[in-house]
Amino acid sequence: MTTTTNRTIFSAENIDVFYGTSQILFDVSIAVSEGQTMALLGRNGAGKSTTLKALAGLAPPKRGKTTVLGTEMQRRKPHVIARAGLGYVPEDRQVFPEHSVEDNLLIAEKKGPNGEDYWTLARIFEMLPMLEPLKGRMAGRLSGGEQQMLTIGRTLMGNPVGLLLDEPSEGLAPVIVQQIGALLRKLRDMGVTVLLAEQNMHFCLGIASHATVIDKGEIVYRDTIEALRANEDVKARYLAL
Amino acid sequence: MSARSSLLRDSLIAIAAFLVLAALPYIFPSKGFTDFVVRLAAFGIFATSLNLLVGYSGMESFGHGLYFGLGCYTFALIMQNFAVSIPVAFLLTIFLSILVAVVVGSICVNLSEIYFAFLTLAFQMLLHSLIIAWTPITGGDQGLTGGIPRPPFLGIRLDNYYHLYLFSSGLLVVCLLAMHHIVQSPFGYTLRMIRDNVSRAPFLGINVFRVRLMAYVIAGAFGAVGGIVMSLFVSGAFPDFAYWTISGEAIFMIMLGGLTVFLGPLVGAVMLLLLNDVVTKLTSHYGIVLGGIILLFALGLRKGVLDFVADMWRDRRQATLSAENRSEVAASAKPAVAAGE
Amino acid sequence: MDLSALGSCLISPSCVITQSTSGLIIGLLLFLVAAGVSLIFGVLKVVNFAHGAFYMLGAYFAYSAYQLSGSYLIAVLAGGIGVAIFGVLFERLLISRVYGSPVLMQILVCYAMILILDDVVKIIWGADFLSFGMPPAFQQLPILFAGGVVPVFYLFLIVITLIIAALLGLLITKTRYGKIVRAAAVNPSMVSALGINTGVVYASVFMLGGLLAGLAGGLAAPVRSLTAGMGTSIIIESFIVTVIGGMGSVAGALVGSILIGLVRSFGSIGFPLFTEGLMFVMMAVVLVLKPSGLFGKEGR
Amino acid sequence: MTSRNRHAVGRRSVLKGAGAAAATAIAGFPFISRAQNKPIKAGMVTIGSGRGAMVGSASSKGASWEIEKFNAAGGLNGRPIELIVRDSKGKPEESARIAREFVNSDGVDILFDADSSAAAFAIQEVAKETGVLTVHMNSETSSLTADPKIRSWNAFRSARQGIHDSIAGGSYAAEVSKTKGLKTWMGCSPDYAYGRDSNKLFFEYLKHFHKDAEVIGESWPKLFQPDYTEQLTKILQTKPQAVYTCLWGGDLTAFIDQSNIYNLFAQIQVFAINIADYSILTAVKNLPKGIHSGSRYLSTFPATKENADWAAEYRKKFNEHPVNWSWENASGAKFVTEAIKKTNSVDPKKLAEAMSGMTIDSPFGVGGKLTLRAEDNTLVNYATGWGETIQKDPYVPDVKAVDWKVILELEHEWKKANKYI
Amino acid sequence: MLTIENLSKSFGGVAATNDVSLHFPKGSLSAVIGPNGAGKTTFFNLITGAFRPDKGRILLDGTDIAGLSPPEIVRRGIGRAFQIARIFPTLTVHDAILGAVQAHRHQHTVIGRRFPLPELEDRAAHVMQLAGLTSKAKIVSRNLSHGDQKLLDIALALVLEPQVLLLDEPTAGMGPEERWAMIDTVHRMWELERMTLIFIEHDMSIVFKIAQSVKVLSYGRVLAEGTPDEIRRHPEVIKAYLGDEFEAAHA
Repeated sequence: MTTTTNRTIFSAENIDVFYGTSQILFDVSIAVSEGQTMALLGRNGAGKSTTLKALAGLAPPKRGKTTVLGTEMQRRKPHVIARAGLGYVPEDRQVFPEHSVEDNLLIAEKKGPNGEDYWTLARIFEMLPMLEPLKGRMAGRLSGGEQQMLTIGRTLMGNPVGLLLDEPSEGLAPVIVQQIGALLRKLRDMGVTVLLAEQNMHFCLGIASHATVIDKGEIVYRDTIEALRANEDVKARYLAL
Repeated sequence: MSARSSLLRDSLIAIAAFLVLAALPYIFPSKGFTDFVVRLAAFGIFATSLNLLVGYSGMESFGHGLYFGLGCYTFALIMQNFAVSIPVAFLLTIFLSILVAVVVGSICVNLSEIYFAFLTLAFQMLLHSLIIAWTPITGGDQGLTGGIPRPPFLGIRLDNYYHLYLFSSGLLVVCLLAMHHIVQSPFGYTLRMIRDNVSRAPFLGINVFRVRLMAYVIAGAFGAVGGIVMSLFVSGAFPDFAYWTISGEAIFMIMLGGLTVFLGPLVGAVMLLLLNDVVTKLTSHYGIVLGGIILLFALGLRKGVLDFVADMWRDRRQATLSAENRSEVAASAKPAVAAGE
Repeated sequence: MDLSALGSCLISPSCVITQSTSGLIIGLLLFLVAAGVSLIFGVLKVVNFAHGAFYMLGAYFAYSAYQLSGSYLIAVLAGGIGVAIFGVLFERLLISRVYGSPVLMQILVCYAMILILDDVVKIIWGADFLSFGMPPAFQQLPILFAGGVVPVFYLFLIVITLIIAALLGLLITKTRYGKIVRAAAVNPSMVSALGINTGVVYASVFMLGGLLAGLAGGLAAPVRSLTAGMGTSIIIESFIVTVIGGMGSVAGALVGSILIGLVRSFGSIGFPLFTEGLMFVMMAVVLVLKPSGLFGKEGR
Repeated sequence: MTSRNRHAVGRRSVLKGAGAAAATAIAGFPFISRAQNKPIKAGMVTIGSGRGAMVGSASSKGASWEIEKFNAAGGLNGRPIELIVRDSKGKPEESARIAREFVNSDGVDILFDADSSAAAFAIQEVAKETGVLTVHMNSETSSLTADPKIRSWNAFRSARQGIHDSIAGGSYAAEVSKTKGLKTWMGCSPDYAYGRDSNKLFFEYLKHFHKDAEVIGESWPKLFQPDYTEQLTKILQTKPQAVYTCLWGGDLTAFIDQSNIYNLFAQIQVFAINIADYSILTAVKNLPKGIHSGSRYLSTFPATKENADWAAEYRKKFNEHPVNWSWENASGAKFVTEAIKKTNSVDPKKLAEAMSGMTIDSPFGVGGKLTLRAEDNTLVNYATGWGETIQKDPYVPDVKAVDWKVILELEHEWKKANKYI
Repeated sequence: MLTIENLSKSFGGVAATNDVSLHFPKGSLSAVIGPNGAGKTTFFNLITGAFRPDKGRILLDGTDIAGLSPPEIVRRGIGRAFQIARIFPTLTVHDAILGAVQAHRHQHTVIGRRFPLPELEDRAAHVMQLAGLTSKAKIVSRNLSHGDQKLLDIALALVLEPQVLLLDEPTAGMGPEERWAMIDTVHRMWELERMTLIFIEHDMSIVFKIAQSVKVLSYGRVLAEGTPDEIRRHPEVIKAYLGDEFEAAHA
């Protein structure tokens, strides 16, 4: 099982995020500790993606702070945050379509913030064996599921200490979603710290230990995922499942 | 739709504007002023016509100078070589410009962004090469010299500077009125739709090619009017009027003045012409001063002057609108009824 | 038009050799400038109208370095490195402030830069044209080859520009830097999220473009007269080249440049009064047949 | 210094070189600037930026120095001439605009056109319309004054003229051809009005004087073309015995530099009308020996003390060699100041009347005299000749002067042939 | 009535649509499902003329429309909305819909009059009402919420009074609540206007809830078609697309 300590790997504290003049996040706080897989659940437009983007530096908060390994990051550019150890996997995959699978991975190659160099091309292919025979293929020619695997692998190449995953199951056929689930379980078992944004609570059930529910830009619920599963009221009000 | 002006209101404004322009020389009795307004008419019509493409249709033409040059040369050549009246030469010039625009437009308008820009530029430079090479007709690089004859018509004597001033101001006002009417017509809104989302328009039954071609031809015809005014001002025609720099100047006028507001290009024309005249007068380091001022505008505002003003106003209005809408929705929100399971 | 002259040239080996080398030399120098234009457009989507002014600066930097050092090598390096630094400054201080603005706003900034640089050159180096002078090493008689005439200096230029082109090709396709640059062209925010500083990537692309243009200016200086405004004609040709080759494609820029060089050199025999027009005709034909250029990717 | 002088200096203090010189010319003599004596205003339209910037720099120096002398001698009853220089950026329409602005807004008394030939025609229209006294100081295009439809009573030319140069060049080239046995010729001139006219007329008069000459090819580089390789290789392919070119300025230096690496000058006799000008002679690093050139401006031709002194003083004053534009503009300004002195007025009609047919003492004339010919308001009797280059000063040691009688005779026939008379 | 016969289209040698034959009766409501890359969107693109088919026929009421341009096909009565809402960002909801109405009524190249043409306002109002956008008429489209943008996209297609309406993932990117609201709206439109409605959807609960008939595409071919119940049990569909877990979850 996972080794969860109380050490916070990354966090957001009381952040407000705006797109233009409209406020998307209201006083959002979330902290993920070492080895933990946290699900961030909510409906579409609830603010899940924005929370992840704020943590990754792609949607800088107007107020509040974000941290990675205790260092404040709210004013930092995305690449600084990535180098501090926070890896981001976007929801719409965003592979580099005209680069080969191998090049997609190599571009992202870097050591972790403390010199971690666990993830190599070989280890990625070991974990994602379906990618190895495709390594010379242009990423744009991969299927949606393969692309999703590739983006996760690509982010891992940067040896992050924490991982932000934005709806990895979105838009994929059920069979592929099952494969993604298996991959995430594997990562969890390796002790990777993950914040997983999802609409689909069922998908998170076997993966995440804790759940945070966001609605209309505000955090409305925090507990273990098992507790959430049992809480029909929260599910009905905020997840409507 | 209170914000939308009617043709009647526009016409009244136009008449008022013309009367003011007609009276101005009595207040500023300087030929320098009338000269300025005549040039402003040429560039104002030209830049606004380009903005029909750039601002309203999303077609960034780098080669609009083709029509300025064509208008200028055609009009001057007709007046020099045939004993026709000015209105006849005017109409013939517009007619020829339309013909050329139909041909060139048919080839260009289907191309996407940057390629459209460069192909239009190529056609303009072809005209320029032609003007330079076809010396016996065009005078080559010397330009058309010897002056343009100006037989009086309808009591208008264009060899008189005040008459030329009135004529140019009148054309400016009429052309702006006509172009404003066009952008406010159903056709004008079709242009906006194509500009906003060219891939959606065909699925609404819009023949994008045809609409774009119409816009291109209309802009070309008005561009030629700008050229005609310029040929009357310099009493000739020069290859520079068909060179890429003339398109560049129109683009800079649009960018300085603003492309989402109808009068933006005119304001930009005033700015660029004034800057040019003042800077040329004050310093021999024209480039540094003008370049510096342009940089200040481009980096300071990052949009045209009128765009800047309009955006501030628009943002505020939309913010209120969406706020109102949000509270409306919130008030009428029913508990979520899940239709499934 | 003189098609018979063109025909008799094409069957004479001496004429073909002479005109081909002249076409190559025009084309390859042009390539150094056009490659930068294409690269900058490909990665930053900026139509860098100021690139001709970069080339001019390269020539002037080289001129001054040659005056001081007497070494052509130092002069060319000074041109390249000087403009590379200038390119970075231009990107960081000016162009980076209009990323995300309409293309035309960026062009406005470039245009302002051209105005300023032409004036600055006039102030520093004077209004008169300057002549660099042929470095002594190249003051030799041209080589005769199958009746064709090939100047030693041009042979040198052809070789050196081809080497630069090859290095550039390797840099873009084979190195990690090149892969990052190409990735940043497609999806800069993703590149940034992977821990790569896109600001540095952008600045480096301007540096590379500046280096190439500066080298071109320095290399060409012995055979071109230096005046303020000398960048204008080369920028127009560079745009023709990039459009023909496909905006953003370095390989396309190479093919396009050589094509333009050959059109010019053989065109001056067949169409002496319309060589300029010929380039625009070629550009129009390519755009009509293949709107994205020879090596361009089909845009939607 | 009086307040008005400060004003005058302040407004134009940014003008470089010539402008500054003109300003000091006024400011240097405060005692003559009486308040009731407004300065005479002269507006100069010229090219101050881009590739033509050197035109403005040399032209304004030539004219301003002459004006300075006039002002130093007391001006017109104490009224100095104030020279205002503005940059047309090489655009004819801008030239026309500035000329109109000079007349309409600045109220200049005299218009100096030191712009390109194309601009000269545009300015000529302004001259006709406004009736201001105008001197074209740079345009060499013959029709500007030869064509009665274009000519105007109030506009003069103080520059050399294409037809004169072509006749001179043709007769000289014919002489050389006869001695060296040159039969096959080629032209390589810039593809614009001046280049085409000059090329055509040169060969016309070459054949006139030497019936065996044959033109076997032509190549037309663009104005300001950076690279002449394609033209050079074409010349090498065509293999003529001699080449005529009327390239000028930076284009000519690039052409010479590029010709050098093809070793062109060793194989072919080159007749380049515009080399013998210090701007070229001093700029080209490896000037080949034995190029035939027309005289543009040389301190050794005419070989008089006046001319040599003028050049030496000019160098001292501006720290650079005088060029063709320098003497043309100095002459233009001199004619105007002489006319002002003579008529004691700045009335354009009186001035024009005085200038028409006027002869002045000048270091640049044959026998020390220059004349503005009355019949067409253009300059004649200026020193013109041809010679062969050597690699260092005096660059063209032996200039053969061309006889003006021959020039004028053939010019007359040319005018008739063109139905100008 | 829409009938597809042997429709094929390849890109660079890869068949995106491979010999597809399908029939959609007049007034029917069908879903097209299939794994990513199955060729669903390509199939729509072929029907609407965005791509030209390599081979095959597309019969609308018996007339072959294959190879016609999108505007021509639209004018024959096939309307379409997109997976990612394609709207006109700077126009207000009202102006965009009115613009679509004037295009539909062949008034879009009128220059002599002013926008908006009063005689078209009724139709625009009706469509806004139908799509539930009336209260948002004056909002500039780019300021709309994601769901409203998708509604506007569908409304633009509705303007055309289509006989056949193609909706590409009308609920993509929506939360469950929004999803069902959207499906309600779509269903209501279908009931009111009685066009032939074909939609692509990933959410099987929606598909099985409202579709009369389901077509399953896989690797460009028709894998299966039938009623929701038939498809749910179809062994090949389960293997290729739905997966075992689906059956378990929906058992």
